[in-house]
Amino acid sequence: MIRRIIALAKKEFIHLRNDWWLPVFMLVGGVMELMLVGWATSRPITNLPLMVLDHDKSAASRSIVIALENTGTFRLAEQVEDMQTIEDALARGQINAAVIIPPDFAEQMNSPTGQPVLAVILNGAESIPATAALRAIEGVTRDVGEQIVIRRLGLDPDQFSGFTPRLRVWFNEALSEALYTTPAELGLMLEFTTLLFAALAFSRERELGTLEQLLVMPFSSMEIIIGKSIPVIIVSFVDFLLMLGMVHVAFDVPVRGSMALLLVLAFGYLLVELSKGLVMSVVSRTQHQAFLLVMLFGMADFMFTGYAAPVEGMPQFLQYFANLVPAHHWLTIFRGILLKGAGLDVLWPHVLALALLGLVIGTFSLRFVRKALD
Amino acid sequence: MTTPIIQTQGLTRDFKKTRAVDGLTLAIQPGELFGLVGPDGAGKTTTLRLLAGLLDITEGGATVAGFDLARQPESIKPHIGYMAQQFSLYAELSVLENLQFFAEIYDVSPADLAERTERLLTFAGLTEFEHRRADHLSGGMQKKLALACTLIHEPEILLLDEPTTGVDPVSRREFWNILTELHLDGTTIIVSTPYMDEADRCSRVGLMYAGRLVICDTPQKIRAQLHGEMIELLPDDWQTAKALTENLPGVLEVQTYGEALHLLVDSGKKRLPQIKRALTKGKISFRSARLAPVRMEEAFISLIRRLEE
Amino acid sequence: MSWRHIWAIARKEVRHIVRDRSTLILVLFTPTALLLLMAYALTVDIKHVPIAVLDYDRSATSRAFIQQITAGEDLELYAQASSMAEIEAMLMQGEIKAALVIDPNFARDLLGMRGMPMQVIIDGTEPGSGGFAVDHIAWRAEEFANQSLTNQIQAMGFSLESLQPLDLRVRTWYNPGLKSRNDLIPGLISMVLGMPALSVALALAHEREHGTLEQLMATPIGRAELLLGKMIPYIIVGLLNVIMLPAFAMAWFHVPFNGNFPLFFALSAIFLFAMLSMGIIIGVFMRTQAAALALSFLLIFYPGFFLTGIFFPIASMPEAMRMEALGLPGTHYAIITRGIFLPGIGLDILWPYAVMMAVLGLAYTGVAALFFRKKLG
Amino acid sequence: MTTRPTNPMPAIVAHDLTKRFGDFTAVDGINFEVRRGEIFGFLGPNGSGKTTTIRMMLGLLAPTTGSVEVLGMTVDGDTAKIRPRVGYMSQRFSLYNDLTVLQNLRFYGAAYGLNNAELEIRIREALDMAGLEGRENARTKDLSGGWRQRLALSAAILHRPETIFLDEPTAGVDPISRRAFWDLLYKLVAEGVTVFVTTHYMDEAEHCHRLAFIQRGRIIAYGSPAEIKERMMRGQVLELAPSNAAKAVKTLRAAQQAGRIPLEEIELYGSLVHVVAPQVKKHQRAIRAELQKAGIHAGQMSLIEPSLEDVFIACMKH
Repeated sequence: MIRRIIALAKKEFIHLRNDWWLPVFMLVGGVMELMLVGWATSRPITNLPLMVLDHDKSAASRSIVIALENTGTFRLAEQVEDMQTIEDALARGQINAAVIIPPDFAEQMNSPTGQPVLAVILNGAESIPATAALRAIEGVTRDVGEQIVIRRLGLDPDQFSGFTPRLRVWFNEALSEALYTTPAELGLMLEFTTLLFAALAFSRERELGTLEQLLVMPFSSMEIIIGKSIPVIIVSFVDFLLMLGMVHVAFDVPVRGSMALLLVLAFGYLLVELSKGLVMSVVSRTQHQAFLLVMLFGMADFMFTGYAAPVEGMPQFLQYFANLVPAHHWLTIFRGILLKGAGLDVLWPHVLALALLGLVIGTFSLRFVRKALD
Repeated sequence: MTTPIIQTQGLTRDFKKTRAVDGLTLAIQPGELFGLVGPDGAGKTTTLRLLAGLLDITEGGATVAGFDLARQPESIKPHIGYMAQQFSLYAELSVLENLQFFAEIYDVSPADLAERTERLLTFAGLTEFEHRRADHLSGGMQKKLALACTLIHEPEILLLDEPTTGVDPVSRREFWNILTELHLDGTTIIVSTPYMDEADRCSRVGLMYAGRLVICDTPQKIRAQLHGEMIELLPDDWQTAKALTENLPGVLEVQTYGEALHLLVDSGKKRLPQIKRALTKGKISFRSARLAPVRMEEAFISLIRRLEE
Repeated sequence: MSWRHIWAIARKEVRHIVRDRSTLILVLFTPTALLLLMAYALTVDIKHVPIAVLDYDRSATSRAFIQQITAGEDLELYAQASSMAEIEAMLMQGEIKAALVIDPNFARDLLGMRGMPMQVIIDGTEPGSGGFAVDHIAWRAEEFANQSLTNQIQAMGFSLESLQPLDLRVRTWYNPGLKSRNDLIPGLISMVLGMPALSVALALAHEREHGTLEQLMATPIGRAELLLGKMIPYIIVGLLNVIMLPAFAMAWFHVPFNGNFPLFFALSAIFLFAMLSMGIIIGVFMRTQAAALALSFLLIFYPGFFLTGIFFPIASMPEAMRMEALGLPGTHYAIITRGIFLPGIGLDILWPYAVMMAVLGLAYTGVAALFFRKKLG
Repeated sequence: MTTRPTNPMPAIVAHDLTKRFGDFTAVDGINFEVRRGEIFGFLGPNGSGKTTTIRMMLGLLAPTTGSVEVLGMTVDGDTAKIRPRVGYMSQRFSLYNDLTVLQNLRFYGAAYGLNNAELEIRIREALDMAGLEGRENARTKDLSGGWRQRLALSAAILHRPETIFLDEPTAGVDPISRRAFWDLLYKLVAEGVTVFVTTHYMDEAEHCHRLAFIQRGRIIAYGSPAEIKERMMRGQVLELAPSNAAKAVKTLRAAQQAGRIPLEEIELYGSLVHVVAPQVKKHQRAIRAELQKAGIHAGQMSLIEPSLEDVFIACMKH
């Protein structure tokens, strides 16, 4: 039995070696995606083109503009003289924001009860940079405002602590988004790689017509399933380790918890996804269909992982449903071990859920695939 | 003598490691039914692909239908019909749709199309299946449809690469009837085949070996080149009879055919009595032993064996 | 170039798609399904963020403050903690995304106008929810400070506005309320319209795998005719999606469409041509369907997500990446979709992007035709 | 008829074997028996039910009614016991195209549980038989069609099965390999192996010990080639060597269509013509006269033995 399984696994590896582009593209694609995610999220949004229409042209108005530039979020595209230019530029999408300073800005600022106006126009057609621009402008006005308040009320600047909370970020002190996004992305890559390779296992032999020969050989269906799964497991796991090393080196992603626990649970999760992939593989008549199923199911899982958007914001029934998605528990476990240094004592509810789901999915898959093969 | 419709001069094609076609020089007259035979890997498929303009020529040259193969491969294409070895129709399209597709590619006018479609469908015996999808046809019907598709533009030259592989005898015979019709109408046909009885149906046969054209002649003349004659023996126990006759003098080869044995001997008249005597002496009973006609297959095998030596 | 040849290839391809029910459904509806999933996955409104509070002050003021921040749907008070250890445990478990720690002298400092000493701790592994909690608390804090300090300030002879001396008047054009769905969904349309490009790459590789390409090579059909003929059905499929996707976005997600639909349709056709050219290149170079699919991810989907400026502003990219982004039809198309959906701008502004896409499409088709030879081996 | 000692237990017994797919009956209550140590040919046109029958014998398809026994075991129950003892070569796809020759053989050997020493010896033999020495490391997809078939067969018999099922094993194989292949089958048969083979190629059917002709799911002829020829062939074949064969065919076909000569078939064989009809000798004079009229010299005429293919076609036409 072992010999036959090894023979089958060996054959699968030769396929992989011959079709080297598949694992290589998966790995290159994975690394590329992680790099892009890490890069795109590790740096704040900068360099947004900003237009300023300064009617005041005073020291105070200039200092506001300089403060805006100093945030790094903006790049001063132009100092303009009329509204028309701003309107045009906004319509063309050339700028993300424009600041208009009224003629009495300095005057109002210096009067003890005055309220200087700062008008901002945001380009809502690009909400992500517009939001970043708004945050930056609010930050600057808050600082300026505080200084005015201190001065006007005659407070002690040394004692004044401000009306905003002090922020502390746990598990990710530098609030590096890469630290948060790359592990999440990596956790998902494990899912996609496993699903994709598993989905290929049978659909490919079926399309090429060799499945029939395999079935008349003295393999039991269990042997076929194991033999076909071994390379998927090895490739996916190696892929996972390589990417883990990559994000550690490139983005300083730590493994704060137990490495052994992480590997064991990653392996367990991989088996769950493998079971799903094999079901997709036997229901597909062609590789094309198998791929599209992976795309659709993978995307649906992505919704419930809480990576892109928190599950708490979803309607109640979807939140319950999220608990039935293995990827949801896996991502919590993965990030917990990596960033929080959590152990089994903390993660046990998710581990238990994953184990139960795995048991149900695995049993179903095994029954289903065996039936399909017999 | 007319000008050849296909003329190759030292035609050579190399793949990475191997020379598939090696200095092929061949002239084919219009209207010939030319059979290309040879062992597997001899270069038959490569030759046909070269003539269809599907491969670059490494060395040498050729003209097909008056065009230079290296310089004007696209000008040749309207004049030829090419049928690849593997199934190459559109499986999802119906019989009619496949025909219509190729007609449009070959710029057959719609007026001609209707008339030709009807004729070809009758010709190929596919009229009642015209709306069936190509992948729901039997193997033989698929081959006939593929042939009909290559005929839709009435090409002067047909290049057919093992067109009857995997086709049952009835369909095969029908297929050859179609080819015979075309041949009688003056179409030039080059057909490669692994089946020697098909080679027998050609007006001329070229035998390829290791990329080279070794023999090119009429089937009768090739058969005549066989050294030796054939004795057909029907023993009661072929295994012992085989063991015995194999070692007799003058017996070049013994081939089993079910319960019968075919013995290739240097001279039939001389060996037949000797063999009968030897069998009687060896107490091996047999129902009959007689001289039988040499078939193309034997001629071919004997030739190749000689080449291999 | 013969239109009859192109038409023959195109019609065959349409039949190919239409005959296989599952392929037809997948080709037609996968873009919409992906748009739905991605739009949900990427733009769920953050609500009900669970937080814990550790109140060292235990004053009426601090209790009022806690009351105020947890009112509404945004934050949810998960627990009142009594020690930092408890908070730590809850953050570790992932039960809360943020915690508010109110300093012992909170009420005293506030009334003394020295500030509001408090601290927000967020889970750095969930910066989305955490950041939202911080912003929400800061906003409520300012409000709360204004209310509680009203009397004192007025007594000092200042108006209420004096506490917020800079009047920031923000107007958001084209997308009031800055709803991310309104611009992300038009952006995502450019992403999901990459699916027809994948299909055409697979269709070409399929024809090679199954031997029908050899047959076509032996016919007088021109290379450009063959490639264009293969593209047309997927342009049609794509254009059907160009109608379905905005309709779906408007009906399901209530995204406004302020521009001119015929213009959108026409420019989408140019975009599809450019995308399909990329698909054709993949199909020309790759010998098997699986290889074509893998390369499509690398050349179409990943860059489509990260480099076309849908999520990450092109202005913030380094020079090299910005150049690469310019080579992607999706970059230009994302500008067009958002421009037509929201500001409703016209061709007078969008023409350079349209020209750019057309140039890219022609260039890619040229490359494909250059490398696609009617030869085997 | 045969003096060889035969194993009394048949290798394969099909009993009222029937398979329906919806309304379509692919195999319609067939009965046959394959003796141990014989080559049994299963012939029929495309779509007659050959492949369906093989699939039922291998346990890939369950019969609708009836049963089949292979090596004394009912196929329904213990396929796991049967499979190691049989070999199967499917019509087209029994090899992995991206694997090399050696890799394919190794996989087959290991799948059937051969140990390494054994495997190496068998692989050498197989390569020798297939004439693939020196090409061990060639990708299977780069081999020509004939070579692929040879390799597939070598792989199917690598584990020395007691019964082998070959589904059109020599389609597209050149005559030399075909001969080598049959030599090998005879060697195996001499060792007691049973061979069940489907083929289209009638020349090959002559190699079989016994045959069954199947048409539309039913067996229409069953017996040794000689028996079948005797029983089924109604026509005789006359070979002509006329001065202009092409014109002779046209002339004779015209005469046949006009009803002047009752010939069943007129075939062109290069420069020869074959005509088929019952008691064809009777028409010799009419043929000669008809050709004379068209200015063709009829040349030598001789009665030749009908091939099994002629018989097969005659059978199918009824």
